Amino acid sequence: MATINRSAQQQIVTVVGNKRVGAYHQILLHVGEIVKNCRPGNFVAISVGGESSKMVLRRAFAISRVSDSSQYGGTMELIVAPHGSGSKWLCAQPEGTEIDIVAPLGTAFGIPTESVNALLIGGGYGSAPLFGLADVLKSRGCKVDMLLGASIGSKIYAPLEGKRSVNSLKIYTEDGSMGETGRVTESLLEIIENREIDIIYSCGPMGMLAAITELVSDLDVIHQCAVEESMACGIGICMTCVLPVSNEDGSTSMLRSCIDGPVMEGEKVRWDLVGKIPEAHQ
Amino acid sequence: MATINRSAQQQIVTVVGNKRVGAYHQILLHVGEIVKNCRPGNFVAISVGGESSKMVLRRAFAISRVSDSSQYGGTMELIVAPHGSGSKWLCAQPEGTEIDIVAPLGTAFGIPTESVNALLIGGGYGSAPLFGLADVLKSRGCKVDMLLGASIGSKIYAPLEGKRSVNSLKIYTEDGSMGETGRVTESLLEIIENREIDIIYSCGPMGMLAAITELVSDLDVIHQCAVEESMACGIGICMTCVLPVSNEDGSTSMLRSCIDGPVMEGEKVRWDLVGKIPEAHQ
Amino acid sequence: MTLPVDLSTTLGNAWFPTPIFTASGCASSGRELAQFFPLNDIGAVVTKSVMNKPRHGRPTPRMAETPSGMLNSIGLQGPGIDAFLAKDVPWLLEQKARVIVSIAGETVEEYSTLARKLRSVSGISAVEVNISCPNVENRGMVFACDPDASRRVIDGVRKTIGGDLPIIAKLSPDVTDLPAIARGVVEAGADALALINTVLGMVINIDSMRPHLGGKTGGLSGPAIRPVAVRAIYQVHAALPKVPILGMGGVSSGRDALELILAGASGVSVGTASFGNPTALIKIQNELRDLLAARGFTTMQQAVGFAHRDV
Amino acid sequence: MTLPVDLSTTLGNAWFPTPIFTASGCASSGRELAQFFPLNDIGAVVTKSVMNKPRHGRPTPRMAETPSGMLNSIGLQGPGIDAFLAKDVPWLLEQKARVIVSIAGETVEEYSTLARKLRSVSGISAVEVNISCPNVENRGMVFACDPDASRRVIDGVRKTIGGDLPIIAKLSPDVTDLPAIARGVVEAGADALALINTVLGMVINIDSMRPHLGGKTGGLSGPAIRPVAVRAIYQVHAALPKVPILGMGGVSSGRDALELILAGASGVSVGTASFGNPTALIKIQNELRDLLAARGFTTMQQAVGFAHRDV
Ligand SMILES: Cc1cc2nc3c(=O)[nH]c(=O)nc-3n(C[C@H](O)[C@H](O)[C@H](O)COP(=O)(O)OP(=O)(O)OC[C@H]3O[C@@H](n4cnc5c(N)ncnc54)[C@H](O)[C@@H]3O)c2cc1C
Ligand SMILES: Cc1cc2nc3c(=O)[nH]c(=O)nc-3n(C[C@H](O)[C@H](O)[C@H](O)COP(=O)(O)OP(=O)(O)OC[C@H]3O[C@@H](n4cnc5c(N)ncnc54)[C@H](O)[C@@H]3O)c2cc1C
Ligand SMILES: Cc1cc2nc3c(=O)[nH]c(=O)nc-3n(C[C@H](O)[C@H](O)[C@H](O)COP(=O)(O)O)c2cc1C
Ligand SMILES: Cc1cc2nc3c(=O)[nH]c(=O)nc-3n(C[C@H](O)[C@H](O)[C@H](O)COP(=O)(O)O)c2cc1C
Ligand code: FES
Ligand code: FES
Repeated sequence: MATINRSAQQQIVTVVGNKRVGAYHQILLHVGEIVKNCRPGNFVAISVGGESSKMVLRRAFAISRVSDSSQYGGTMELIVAPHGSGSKWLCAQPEGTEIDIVAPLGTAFGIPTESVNALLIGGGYGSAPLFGLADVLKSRGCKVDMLLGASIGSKIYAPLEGKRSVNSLKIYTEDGSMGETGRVTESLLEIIENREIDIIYSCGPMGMLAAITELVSDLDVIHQCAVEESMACGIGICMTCVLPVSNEDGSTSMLRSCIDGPVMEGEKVRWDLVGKIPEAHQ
Repeated sequence: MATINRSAQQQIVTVVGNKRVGAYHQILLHVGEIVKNCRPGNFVAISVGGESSKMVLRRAFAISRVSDSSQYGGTMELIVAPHGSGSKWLCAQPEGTEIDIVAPLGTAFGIPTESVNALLIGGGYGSAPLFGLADVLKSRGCKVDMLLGASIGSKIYAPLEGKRSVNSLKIYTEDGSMGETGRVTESLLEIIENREIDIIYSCGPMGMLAAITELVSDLDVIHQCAVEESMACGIGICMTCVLPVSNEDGSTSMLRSCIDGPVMEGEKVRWDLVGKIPEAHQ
Repeated sequence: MTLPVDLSTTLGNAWFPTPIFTASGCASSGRELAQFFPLNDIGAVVTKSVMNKPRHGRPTPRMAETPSGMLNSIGLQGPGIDAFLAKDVPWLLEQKARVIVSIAGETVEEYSTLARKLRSVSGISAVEVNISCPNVENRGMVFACDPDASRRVIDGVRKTIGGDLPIIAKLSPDVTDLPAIARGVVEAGADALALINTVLGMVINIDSMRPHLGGKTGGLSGPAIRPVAVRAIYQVHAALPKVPILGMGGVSSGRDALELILAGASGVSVGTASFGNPTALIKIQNELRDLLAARGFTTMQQAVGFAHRDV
Repeated sequence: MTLPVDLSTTLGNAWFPTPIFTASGCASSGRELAQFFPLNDIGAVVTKSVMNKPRHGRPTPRMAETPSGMLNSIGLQGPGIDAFLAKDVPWLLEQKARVIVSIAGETVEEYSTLARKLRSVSGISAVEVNISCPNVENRGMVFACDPDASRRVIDGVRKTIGGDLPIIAKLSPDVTDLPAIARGVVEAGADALALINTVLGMVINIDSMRPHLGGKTGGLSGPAIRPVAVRAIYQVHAALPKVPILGMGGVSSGRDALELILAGASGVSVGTASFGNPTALIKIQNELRDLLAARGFTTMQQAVGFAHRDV
């Protein structure tokens, strides 16, 4: 834990872009030096509602991409779904607004030291951090394939520039309005076999992460997933965001997904116990 | 009471101007038809803080002036002092913001049917409704003199255009930074005598209103004042804004300053009992 | 307008076309709100708690805004029951409003006196007995905080008023064991319960460095206390599933009203929200209708206590 | 930096350089906040309530945001006292933080066991006894809601721990007569009181139409409950003016801390505000210093209970 959040900083930053992309808002923040410490998988916690807000908690968003070369200096991109009052507020902020962020937070995706075959699976806005991850993997010589899924086409986030680092991209929607009809798990096993996948990185709804874990449980493939639990603090002090995770000795611990996650080993998460208390089920 | 608030309306209106004037903000609202029913002395109650606001109550502001001829159609002007969180929020709203108002509310200054000599006394932003009142009085053939007071010069609100309807304007500040050093009550009795004042209209801090009432108590001059009590609803349903007011029979009633006011007869207000319970003092 | 959902509800033998009522003390006697909507459009007007004699109430300042809420210390200012029955009730009935009269007293005897004066008035739907008042016969301890005193108040009112007019006992959340108090007043004859009155609070003015309110302490209301109201309603509905509850506390949208209904409320009073928005009741009523319809309810009653259902 | 105001305070025989502390359960064991400021800069770290055995706590969801507040139902997840004393306390002392250990139990006996284990640990400033826990020996009734059970817990801790370490009894506001509970625990040996723990609340999810929290009910915290905290502190300080109070409940600015101090708090714990702002404690401490100076106080102690002064 000593290394987690070591470089987290609280800072007032400026919104320098806010663009609708399908069902989401692509929000660009001028964050300066912070970008140096952001790794794919890390997230940012944002104060919402302004000074007279009745919302007392920060909102967590995956860092979709950071850049240090643009006209603005260090910038951070977020892909935000207008869900409840806080995310809607964020999506309504025009360029120039100052917002209070804490970043980077949480664990990052592990990057293999050798060049391997990686499969990146994103659900909804869960694809956001995967394009940055793809860049890193490609620069390490990995082959990167990507599967994206969502209920409807407007919830697929797949920016043109993002596709550069990806060898192949396959899209699934449940209503068939974009790509193939169905879910990302549809032909997952074949894809893993055909493309000789060594490692899977996934990010999306908990149900998707659980389904992937289940499917690959018998295979010799690593699965790192970025989980999403309701968070009050994002920095490890409230214990609201816990998930049941297996220990070496077979026992289960309730780990904080904000500092022991969001990136976790899929097979270690006790998906069957999410929302339950381990004792009663051991 | 049947006639009070008869024409009050709740409406979403647009901020079409927001300009700093000394210590205040002059805020212009496009309100449309409402202007027809606004009389000098009436006030407006405004929702503050936006959708995710922790402020649950409206804020009351005197209607400084309404106009039906400008480029915007019906507009309403307010003079707002950035005091606490709600008024600061209002002062920070740029042109184009939509705000939720209820207006016109409360009693208005009584307008004499004959032409008389009127003295208008304003303290701080209390001068705001007096210029509109001066216009009306002048159009009825009254002679209008005005005294304005404040702690410092930047808290004197006296717009150039406003002075048109005023025969004379005398300014007092406590620190002497503008006009004469002192308070509006300084030479009040002489002024009343010299100018043969028939009626006084006052608006400002409660202490000023009480002091004027006290000074003129033995004179044969009418004194109408616009009081300012802390208000939760502004429309007569909460009973928080009460003031002790004498009845014909000598007893005292706690009247709601939002619907039995803000304009009241100065000599009827039991200034000595403000903040106390009548029973204990009768 | 067609009603896709039957919003009607009952409290004891009183029927109301919709479950959205004013909250006592937050609508004065009704006249002031009638400026903004017809009082007949909502379920009922619950009038400001009236005492036997006219009363000046507490000194000002009487209110302080707090985060997502407010404190009030009005101290039951009012004209007294006689003037109230002579002037306000007839006017409300003329508007075809359903009227619930709220009464308050300083002694068990005063409540009975008020009940006696109400007995003969026709056209009233129910009486709400506000027992969150200091009992002058017991060191000013609030009736609603004392299981025995609350019982005796309701017992007195029941005996005086006879069997017809529904009695709604309004309870305070500032107690260790709310279901026990609720059980006591129901045994004493209450037909329904009103939950919750304000939560005791205080604000200190950091400039004068003294309590801000003239009455020092005040009652906290508004969205800040909604979780407390939901808990209270849920707890009492679980303990006394057959006793109808008039829920209140921080309701300012249809979503909030639905939350209280799911917890067990058969009716919902709206208080502080009207201060911020004079047409809040109408907005809440319309939003509630849509939310119920979207969830497939055909009557409001189906949703009452729905959060308690078995898996 | 020069201190224009002496911020130091005491609770029993424990001294603290400033009155701003973390709140139990809102700073984990301290490590996570140390990333944002040196723990030595604040008055004390109050650790998360620890029980005798390791514990998983309640199922998720464990929180719901509410207007100007939040509900939590963590259920005292923790490593157990042995692991806590072996790993967390030494680390905190290494940081030169003042440490107040919060303990919680399900039986009177468990509290005494915890006290025995604490007795031998050196370097701790005080023990906070969180009695807002269900008593398994009495149908799960919360200790702090039962005058007799609260007394017995504190009595057991006092007898076991001996006379040196100050005992701070942390009370729940969910009671009819808070000063009575306070008096009881002080008589039983508490040197100071912590006021207030969270207020019992509930949120119903209007989509699932069931209680939102895994544990159904939860504790309400944040600015929404500040008026309740101020009232509780004021009431108890009036009843027991000599007993120091560690105040808490919705403090998120120096203004709020000052409000609690004027009401009677000698120290102020900051909980929920740290979730929204990891450096809240430092901000509050700086603002408090400026506000005290602006009011002419030369020591923080002069302001404690100042709102109670005679006219
Ligand atoms: C590590 C992480 C990364 C995320 N990345 C993204 C992203 O890239 N894009 C995106 O659109 N959303 C993302 N989310 C989800 C996002 O945090 C929620 O949609 C948001 O917090 C909802 O806030 P609200 O005010 O709109 O909704 P409300 O329902 O009003 O929120 C109420 C409270 O619950 C919490 N909450 C509600 N839903 C969630 C949730 N799913 N996760 C965590 N807290 C929640 C909020 O923080 C808030 O405290 C991420 C969540 C986590 C934990
Ligand atoms: C009839 C009337 C006319 C007014 N006209 C003007 C005007 O023209 N220009 C101007 O700048 N101000 C005017 N005021 C005062 C203005 O209402 C307050 O300054 C404002 O409400 C303070 O709100 P806040 O959020 O800034 O302060 P806060 O102190 O945060 O307000 C807290 C609460 O107290 C109430 N409150 C606090 N001070 C007052 C007050 N003085 N009067 C009424 N309620 C108060 C607020 O409504 C709010 O509910 C008028 C007040 C009244 C009653
Ligand atoms: C200004 C004010 C006055 C009130 N007066 C009364 C009253 O006279 N009788 C009563 O039973 N409740 C009274 N209440 C309590 C409300 O009826 C209601 O129970 C409480 O405010 C919670 O609802 P809300 O959050 O919607 O306001 C009053 C509340 C306020 C804010
Ligand atoms: C997430 C969370 C966990 C808490 N855990 C504890 C705890 O373990 N022991 C305890 O005595 N109080 C606990 N509390 C209560 C706080 O210490 C504090 O009394 C309360 O939250 C009010 O302060 P606040 O409004 O500043 O948060 C917890 C509060 C929260 C929000
Ligand atoms: S969100 Fe607070 S510990 Fe994870
Ligand atoms: S402000 Fe509510 S009655 Fe006057």
